[in-house]
Amino acid sequence: MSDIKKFMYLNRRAPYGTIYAWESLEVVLIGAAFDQQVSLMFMDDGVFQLVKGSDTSQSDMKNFLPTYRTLGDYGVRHLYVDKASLEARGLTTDDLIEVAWEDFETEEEVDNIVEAVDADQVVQLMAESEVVFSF
Amino acid sequence: MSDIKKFMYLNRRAPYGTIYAWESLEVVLIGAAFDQQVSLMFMDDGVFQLVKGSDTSQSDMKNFLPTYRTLGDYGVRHLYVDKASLEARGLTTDDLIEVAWEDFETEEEVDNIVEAVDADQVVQLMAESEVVFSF
Amino acid sequence: MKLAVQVNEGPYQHQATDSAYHFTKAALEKGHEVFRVFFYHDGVLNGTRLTTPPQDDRNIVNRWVELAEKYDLDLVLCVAAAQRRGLVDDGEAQRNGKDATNIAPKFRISGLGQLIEAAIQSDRLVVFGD
Amino acid sequence: MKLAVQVNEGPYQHQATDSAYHFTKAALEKGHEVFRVFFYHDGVLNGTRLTTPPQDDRNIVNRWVELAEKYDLDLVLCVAAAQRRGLVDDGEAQRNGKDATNIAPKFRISGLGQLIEAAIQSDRLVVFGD
Amino acid sequence: MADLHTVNKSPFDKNSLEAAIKFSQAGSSILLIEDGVYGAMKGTSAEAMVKGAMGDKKMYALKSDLMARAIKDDRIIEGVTVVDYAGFVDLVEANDKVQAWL
Amino acid sequence: MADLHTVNKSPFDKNSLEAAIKFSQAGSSILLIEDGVYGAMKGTSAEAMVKGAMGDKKMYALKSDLMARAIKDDRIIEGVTVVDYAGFVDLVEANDKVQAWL
Repeated sequence: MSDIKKFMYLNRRAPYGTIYAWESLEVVLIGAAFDQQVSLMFMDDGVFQLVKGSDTSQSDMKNFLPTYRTLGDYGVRHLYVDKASLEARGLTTDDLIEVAWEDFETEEEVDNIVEAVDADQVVQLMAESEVVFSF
Repeated sequence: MSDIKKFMYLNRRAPYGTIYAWESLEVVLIGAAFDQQVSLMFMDDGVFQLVKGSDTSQSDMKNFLPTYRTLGDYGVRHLYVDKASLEARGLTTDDLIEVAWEDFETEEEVDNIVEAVDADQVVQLMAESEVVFSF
Repeated sequence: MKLAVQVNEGPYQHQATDSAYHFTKAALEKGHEVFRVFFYHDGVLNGTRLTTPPQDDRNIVNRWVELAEKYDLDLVLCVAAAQRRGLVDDGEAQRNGKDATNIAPKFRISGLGQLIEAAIQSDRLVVFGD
Repeated sequence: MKLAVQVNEGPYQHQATDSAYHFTKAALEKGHEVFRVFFYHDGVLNGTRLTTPPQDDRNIVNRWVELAEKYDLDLVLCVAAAQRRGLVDDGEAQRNGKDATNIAPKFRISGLGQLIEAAIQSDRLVVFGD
Repeated sequence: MADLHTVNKSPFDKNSLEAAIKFSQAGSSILLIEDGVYGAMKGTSAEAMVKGAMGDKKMYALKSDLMARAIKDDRIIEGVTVVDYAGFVDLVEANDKVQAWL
Repeated sequence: MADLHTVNKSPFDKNSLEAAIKFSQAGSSILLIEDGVYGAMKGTSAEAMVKGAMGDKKMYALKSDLMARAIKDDRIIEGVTVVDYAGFVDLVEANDKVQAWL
């Protein structure tokens, strides 16, 4: 058995109302040290985690939106967003942050690894994953 | 200001999956010592709290259904159940426990203080309450 | 106006305790009286002195303690909820044979009657939860 | 089969920890290996020795301890989650200047890497939460 | 007689806002806090319900929670009043009681 | 390749069961636990969805959680298989991975 597994982090909750979004992100950051093949899936209220322009200055809570932007540097290859979840919330990918990715060895670059996917793709992507972390 | 207030306990969650139903019941029992005018409202998954026939023998959890049956002895005057919530769950009042009530001073008796109410009645009953405890 | 505040969730996991804190603070700053803050369910976990949140995050327990010191707030943890969840003061430690306590200063452990009393004595009960 | 189990909620408030316990126990009784039970978020509250549940209720913490004793289970509390919520062992008490500990026997506090490692080393990860 | 109803759940996650609207009297005030503020957003599948409620109820949303969730002024449904915690306290005082829809 | 999807939420409270059905492959198994077992009840507003899913997916429900919630055998949708915790473990083993819909 190879030690490289396909990890998927499944995010279905809004940020701030509960801590799951933030503590899920912490797993992803720590997980980077383990060199797995990592993608994140955002659906239902989880899509709100990626909306641009969060300002916690009057909430006394840590704003962790900037941390998502660094995920490309932590070995995350894909941030998938469920299209239907975006639409129900009146959002488009223009409302979401962009996350850049670069392979430091091959110098391959991708401007934005945030991608909206339809239901069939979600099914396929989940089925292909070997471990799903749910928060 | 009178010290007798109209209390309503609002129960909207299923039993066992979370502790709210049980800890809400504990407030009602303790509250009996304070001689307020008390009613309970069950709606959404809260209506499941009153369904007959709960058996926790294989769950290692305390079965607190019998405690609801004693509420009449704790000064609770009404257990209201939202009709639409029952219907969505395929339930009728026949599926629910009965709770008897007796006034020890006047010997007035009521066989069953569990009553299904429609939306207009719920609005009215809530509006008439002076304190609402939400769990 | 005299207020009673009920908190049903623990620190960090849900925002309920943040909302309760900011609401209570705003009420006090406006000159209202807060008769009691009652911590029920996981809410009792607000009363532990053993948390060490990250340096760049808020310290939820200490915020309550400081508010209580400034305004002489009554912060009450429900005893039954505290026993289930391991919140212990000196009296509880003695009664239940525990070798340590973890309650923060300014908090006290008492019965559910304190919630009912607060609801009766106050003009408004405001509940924060999940 | 080698299993990793993740528990996201504390005792009593949510049934998640009951489900995790009964599942883990059943797996062990069937002869499967449980590589690790990892407690995250409020799940770390399963590891306090200070609870005193009602006499007629289950003792969630002790159940874990007994299962760990019987099967030499590895029960790990996430350190960051534990710090936020006031779960403390001797090392944490010393590092963070706390005057008491509350961790139960058989539990240990460690980093999130232990969850990733468990997911890599095990055939299945099973998550229980709210 | 008028009451204040607080809603702290996203309308896409749970029916708390729907229930608050259904079971509150005409003249009531509904305050959206925490994840509840998503109910104040324009263009969502919940917008029609919220607009409908504003026929006979007043709708409020908490400023700091809107800001944390990146809901700018131009995305808030017209007629929803934005308040801070001091405004929350005033609403509690102005109404006869407070009912939380958790 | 087949997966086990666990659902622990009431279908009347949250969309977890709906999402598990929507996003699981044909041939998957869905196990209802905790408040999720309400999804196994006959005659509810969720019944049609569950029956529809059983066209190409297998549906299971945990016995002890059904019992605690007073869902007797005659109220369980036909085709739903009742399992105990040992059966839960077997399902985990029989499938390639487990995905929790919380």
